[in-house]
Amino acid sequence: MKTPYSAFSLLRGALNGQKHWEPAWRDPEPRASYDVIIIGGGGHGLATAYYLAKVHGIRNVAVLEKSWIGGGNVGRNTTLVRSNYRLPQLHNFFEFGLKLWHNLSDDLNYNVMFSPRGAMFLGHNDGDMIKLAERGDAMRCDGIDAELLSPKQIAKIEPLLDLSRNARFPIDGALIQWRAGTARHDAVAWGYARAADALGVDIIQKCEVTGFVKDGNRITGVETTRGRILAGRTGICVAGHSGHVAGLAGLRLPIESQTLQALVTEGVKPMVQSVVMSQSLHFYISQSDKGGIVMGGDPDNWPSYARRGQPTIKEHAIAQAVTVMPALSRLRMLRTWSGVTDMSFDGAPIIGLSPIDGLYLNAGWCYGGFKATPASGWTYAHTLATGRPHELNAPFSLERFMTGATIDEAAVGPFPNHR
Amino acid sequence: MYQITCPHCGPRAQTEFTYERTTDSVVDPAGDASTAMQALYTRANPMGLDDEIWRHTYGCRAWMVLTRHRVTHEIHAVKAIGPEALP
Amino acid sequence: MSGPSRSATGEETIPFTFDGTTYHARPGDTLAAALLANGIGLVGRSFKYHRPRGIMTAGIEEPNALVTVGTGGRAEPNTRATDVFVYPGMVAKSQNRWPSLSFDVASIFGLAAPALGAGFYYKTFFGPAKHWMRYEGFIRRAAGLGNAPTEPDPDNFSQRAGFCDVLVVGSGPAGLKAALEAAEAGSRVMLVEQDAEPGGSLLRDPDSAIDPAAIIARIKALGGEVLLRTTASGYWDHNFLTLTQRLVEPGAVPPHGFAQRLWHVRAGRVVLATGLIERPVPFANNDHPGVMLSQAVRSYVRRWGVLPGNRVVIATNNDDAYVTAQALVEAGAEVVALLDARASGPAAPSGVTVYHDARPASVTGRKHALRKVTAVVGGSEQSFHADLMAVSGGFVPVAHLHMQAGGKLTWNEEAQAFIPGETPQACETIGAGLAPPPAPAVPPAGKAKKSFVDFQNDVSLADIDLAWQEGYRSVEHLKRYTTLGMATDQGKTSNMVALSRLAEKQGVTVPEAGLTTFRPPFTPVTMGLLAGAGARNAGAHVRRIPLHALHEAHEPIWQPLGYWFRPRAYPLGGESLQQAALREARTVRTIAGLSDVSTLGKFEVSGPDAARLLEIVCATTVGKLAIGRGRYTFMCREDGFVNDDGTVWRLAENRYLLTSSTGGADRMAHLISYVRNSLWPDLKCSVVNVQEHYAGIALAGPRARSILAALIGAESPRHMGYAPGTLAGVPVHVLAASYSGERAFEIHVEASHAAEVWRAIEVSTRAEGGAPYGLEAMELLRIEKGHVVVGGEVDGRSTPHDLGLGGMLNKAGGFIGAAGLTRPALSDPNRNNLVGLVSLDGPIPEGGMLIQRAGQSPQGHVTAAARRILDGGAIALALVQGGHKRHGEELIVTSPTRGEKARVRVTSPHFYDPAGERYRD
Amino acid sequence: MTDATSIIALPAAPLHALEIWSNPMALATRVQKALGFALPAMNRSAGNGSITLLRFEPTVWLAEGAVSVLVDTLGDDGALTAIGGGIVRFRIAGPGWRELLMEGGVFDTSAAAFPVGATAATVIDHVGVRLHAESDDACIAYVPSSYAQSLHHFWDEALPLLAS
Repeated sequence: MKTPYSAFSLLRGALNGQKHWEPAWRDPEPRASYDVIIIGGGGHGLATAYYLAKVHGIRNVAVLEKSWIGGGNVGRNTTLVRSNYRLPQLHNFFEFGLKLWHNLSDDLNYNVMFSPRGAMFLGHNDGDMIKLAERGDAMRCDGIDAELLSPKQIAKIEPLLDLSRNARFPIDGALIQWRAGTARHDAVAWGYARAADALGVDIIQKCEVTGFVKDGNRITGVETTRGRILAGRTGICVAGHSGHVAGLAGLRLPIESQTLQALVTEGVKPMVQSVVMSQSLHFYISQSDKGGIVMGGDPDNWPSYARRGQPTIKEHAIAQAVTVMPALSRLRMLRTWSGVTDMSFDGAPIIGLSPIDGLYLNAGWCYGGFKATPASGWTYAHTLATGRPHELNAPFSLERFMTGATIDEAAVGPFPNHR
Repeated sequence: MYQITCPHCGPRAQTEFTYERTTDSVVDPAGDASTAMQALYTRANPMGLDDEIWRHTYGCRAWMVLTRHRVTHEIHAVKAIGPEALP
Repeated sequence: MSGPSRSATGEETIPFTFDGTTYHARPGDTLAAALLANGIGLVGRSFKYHRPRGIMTAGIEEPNALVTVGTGGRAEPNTRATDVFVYPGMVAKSQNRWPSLSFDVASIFGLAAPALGAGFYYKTFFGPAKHWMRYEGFIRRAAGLGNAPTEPDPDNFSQRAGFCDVLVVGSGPAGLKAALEAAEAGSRVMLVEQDAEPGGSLLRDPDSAIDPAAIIARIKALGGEVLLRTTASGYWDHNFLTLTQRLVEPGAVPPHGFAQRLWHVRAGRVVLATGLIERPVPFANNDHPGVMLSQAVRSYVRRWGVLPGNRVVIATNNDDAYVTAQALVEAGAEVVALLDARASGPAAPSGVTVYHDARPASVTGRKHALRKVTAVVGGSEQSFHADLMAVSGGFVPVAHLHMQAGGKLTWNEEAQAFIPGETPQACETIGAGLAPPPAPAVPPAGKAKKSFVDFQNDVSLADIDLAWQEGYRSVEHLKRYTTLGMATDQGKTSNMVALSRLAEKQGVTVPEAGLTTFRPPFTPVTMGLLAGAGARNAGAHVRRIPLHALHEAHEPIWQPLGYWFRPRAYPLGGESLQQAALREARTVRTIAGLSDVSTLGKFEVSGPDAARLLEIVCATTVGKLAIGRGRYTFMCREDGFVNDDGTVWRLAENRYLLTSSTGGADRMAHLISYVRNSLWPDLKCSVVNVQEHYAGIALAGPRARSILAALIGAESPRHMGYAPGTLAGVPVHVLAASYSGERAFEIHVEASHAAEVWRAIEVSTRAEGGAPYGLEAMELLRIEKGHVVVGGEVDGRSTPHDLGLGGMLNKAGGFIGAAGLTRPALSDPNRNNLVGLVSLDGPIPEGGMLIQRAGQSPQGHVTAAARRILDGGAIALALVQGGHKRHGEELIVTSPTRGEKARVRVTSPHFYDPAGERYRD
Repeated sequence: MTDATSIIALPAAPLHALEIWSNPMALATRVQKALGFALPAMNRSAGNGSITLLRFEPTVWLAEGAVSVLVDTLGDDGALTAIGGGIVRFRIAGPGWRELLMEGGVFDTSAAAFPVGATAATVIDHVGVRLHAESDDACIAYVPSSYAQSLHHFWDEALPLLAS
């Protein structure tokens, strides 16, 4: 058993130069076969492995990661955690996740620094305020916290917002979810990895899947850069690279990968308390524990896997943030990076069976995957363990696009670049 | 920020252009429904070359097909589409 | 032991303040040079342990000397003292210390250092999230360095395009030569230099054969652009680079109102002459003020005439530091010892004792001034009294832009450095960056816990060892677990030192370990600069309607609609918005009113195939229209859901006018162009966007017909009829369309002549007792009539059948969305259908949820709430599951967020004149 | 600097979109006969005293001035549509017009890339504009009316930055 993390064990370490800590996860050689293979060592893949072992007792599991765990979107998002979606299938799914977030550090014995400091959508006109009230009412009717704020209440939480009436986008009010907030993204990947490894899951890095082993219409394993590995069930869980990996199995998904840019400023003393977003503008701002303002906006709306953004797209997001929070003007952007987002054709994820036996899908997270990590892991584990979707991910089937039961939160239809 | 060589205007900055869709996702309004839905809702989304419809929206407003690499962002070919135009 | 001082004589003429005390600097001094010249060694506090920090470098790689420069809305926190040139009245303040720089309470963290190794916070602070929030509040107050200003920024920031054949980055010897050659060859050249002076290394090691100022003048004479105080901060696709130019120094007042300029440059080819950054040396307390990089010490001595110390110990693993020893001696300082880790080296400069196989082990000091250096010389310890250390652990080629461009690196074993290799873009690296001097790896002496690698984030050699021990072994894991290289210097002086520790301790060769990803910007960039002109309007200009000034005279309440602003109501004598809207609506129901509808989407479609095109874009028939007739129509997306609606009119044999919603206008313009040019390029037709060519004036009400007839001197067209005419001497199109439910006409007129037409209509309407009406009244009218609106009932998730428009669908199909509509879920009886709601008690909250019983999940929501205009009583439109079959049913509308509720009965959405007698002929 | 760079809004003038959808060669010769000059090539302009044609699109010319002469030469191959109401023309004159038009832009308005007589459509400060290099010291900008005031302000504010 690994040495549990605790303040006491840290003090003990102060005396022995922290020599007693074991590696957080092993570095095993891949075995010939497993009950379940999960392709993708990001947040969702590692969470799925953890819940397979913990909830379903299935421990003969391998997580195959092509480079280093936590290197994909879980390592490069803007750390927002919330469940304030308008449509019930989405807000019920993310709310289930939010409840898991509230206890995740203790569950994993790894402090993921989940900080429920509130996430608010600003409204800039009557139309926005009606939409925010509608979203809030839909949430409250399904037992999820949501509260409308007046400009005065907003000023107490975020005094640096431009609340003047002659602002280009005046702030008429906001909808806040107090139980939402942020978390330390790397810690989520590492926490799930350490806990899954402790339950016997093999986490295999530097192991890229290059093809599938097929027997008729059944997937029986994968070809990798470290040899062939067989499996009873194989779960794709590679977010931005879903199109590519599913393509190796001959599947064409309703997904196009786009670049999502984010940035962080140099660290400053506390100036932003909660997470600030907007109903009609496209930016989101929060402040990390090291004092950097973390922000992002719309994705670059054309397909790319390059993890390299177009600068004026980022500049447009910054213009919106500086307009709404002028105090940002003289801070400096320290670093900007990009992730590859798997944009689904209605904006909702795809978690469930694929048309090929033994192969399962978890993809289509657009730019909202981080907040879904626990819920995605839990429901995907259920699907992989039982062969049937959990009630929470049943609506997010691949078939919905052909039946027409799409779940379109942004209500703009199939093309991610029209969003 | 790509430089896209518009068939009519020559090399221009990407902010003048808009991406529409891939050529294999064009839906023929008069075609049969299942072919249309396959075109609308399935993508190859390759980590390589693909043919994409773009428009020089803020330039000559014309449409074109780019053969573009989704990792290197190299644009291998540009083909004008649209009504017959005087040179 | 007097500490730093000015060595060369000269005039200190520029007054500035640091932490409230006034000092003087010389022209050309950086803040760092001026502080050193005035004997100031302590400048800040580190991030985690709040250890005292001095000035370590002379350039942009500075990790320690971070100050806030400027006041009010211009104050720039975290400014490197080495990257700001002093100007009269400059105000600089130290950061991250309380109560003062010399006595900082938070420095007690240092005492707990043994328990606070890398990643300690992942191992503790458990318990409910609320507990973590309490610890987090404390951590956040201790973290962060400077403070953001709280006043708005008074300055503007410029962004402009730049184009050149050759972009040269760096004006050192190699850059100057490359730029001159290109200019003389007739190329269009841009030369970019981040310093205030050209010359780069020449400013430290002058070469009589190269006169930077003369070369710069020659380049400019040949038409070249030379930008000083400008950093090439980002390298993007297709040789596109972003350059950040300081027009004035941080905090200074710009004469033309612009503090900085962002260049968006497309370069034919790029030449990177970005030189080298010197590596620090790890030993115990190597972060102590008074420990500086060797070339930095040389710069202060030779460029600014400043002696950072008088008794100097030099520690090196390469020959370059010998030149620093020479410079120090020439400036009158005493080089107490030159510690060379190598077995042998060049001849010792006169008066300097060189020790070989000698490595620094630790330093100590008193009151933040360096006092003693302890070294390991050939295995035995030796100490030296000194007030300055000049260290050199080798050199790192500046390969950031090369890597951002997608370049590769090759490993130079002799220099223990990565050298820029090939690159996929038209870009090459030249000069010192390709040939760093040899500098062997040297195992550090001294306690690992106190030997710092990342000076700003307090990451020590021990932290790197711990990360490896705990399994965080890829360089990306190492960086994120220890926060190495995540400070404002982004690892410029720490990344290579950390890699050599991995090689030394874990047997991982440096090229095998590799580097973390190089990301823009090269050095941090002001957010206001990236926002540019958009900092004041979020990059979204207000769009003015043609009659804006005329409406302004009526002092309306304005309402944003997308980026347009339209009159919402024209209150009279202190009326509230609702009172004004009700009066205006009643006036339209009883007499007549006029309203501005200019922002509607409008397209003039002409040619033999015009109708064919329209029957692809619209989901209803169009071709059946006779000349002079029009009809209501709507448009679907390819997935079958309704996304817009409008009217279409046949103006002539082959000319139609299509109107669509304001909100969907840009989207419709794009879709129609896609259908005409990309889908059906052979169609014989022209589509011209005339949204802004025509202003639109709606005249509605029982007397509208007679008012219009008098104005145009002809019979007004019948309902859904079109007629050209002349009004107030101006040619107009008259469309007999009703949105309000009254007989109504839309008069479309060329925008530049709209004012006289509006005035004529207004005079006639007022004469009958009518008045202008705004959007709010229009809402009351159209809701009572049951007309859907894009963005309300047309919510992007409803089918034509849901909205009661199924009957109008073109049976022949072939329209956009026809295929999508065949999917089964789109004809599921339990879909959300459009219904009317009549309140059984108070007002109905717009956006409220429809439930049967309390505590139930919603079965629909209210899309628009209003009241009966003449009779009173709250009504609403709503989308309800299976709504078409639930007329008569009683439901509850609840809005928990607003604490409002209402009992309602489901009805048809058409409350007023369902059969349309008011406008039938 | 003798005369500073200035931005002046010109009064409204008749502007039409001339579009050809079939038989482009035949229609081009008919138009040439009617006007006395050939339809200009892509991103070029041509004109006589009473009418100027500016080509920004492959199948559409912006016609400035009296277009009546063209009405009956189009037949069934093209159409004229009035669009003047939606456009405000600015004359940007003075030595700095090329530099000013690069502010907030992405198009190269240097003399080499945008010679006299050339036309180009691009985006400046998020607004789609069309440019016509009238002479070495003046350029006409065709700006959508709804953005005219905002863009005029944007250019005014940037004037002090021009290299003096």
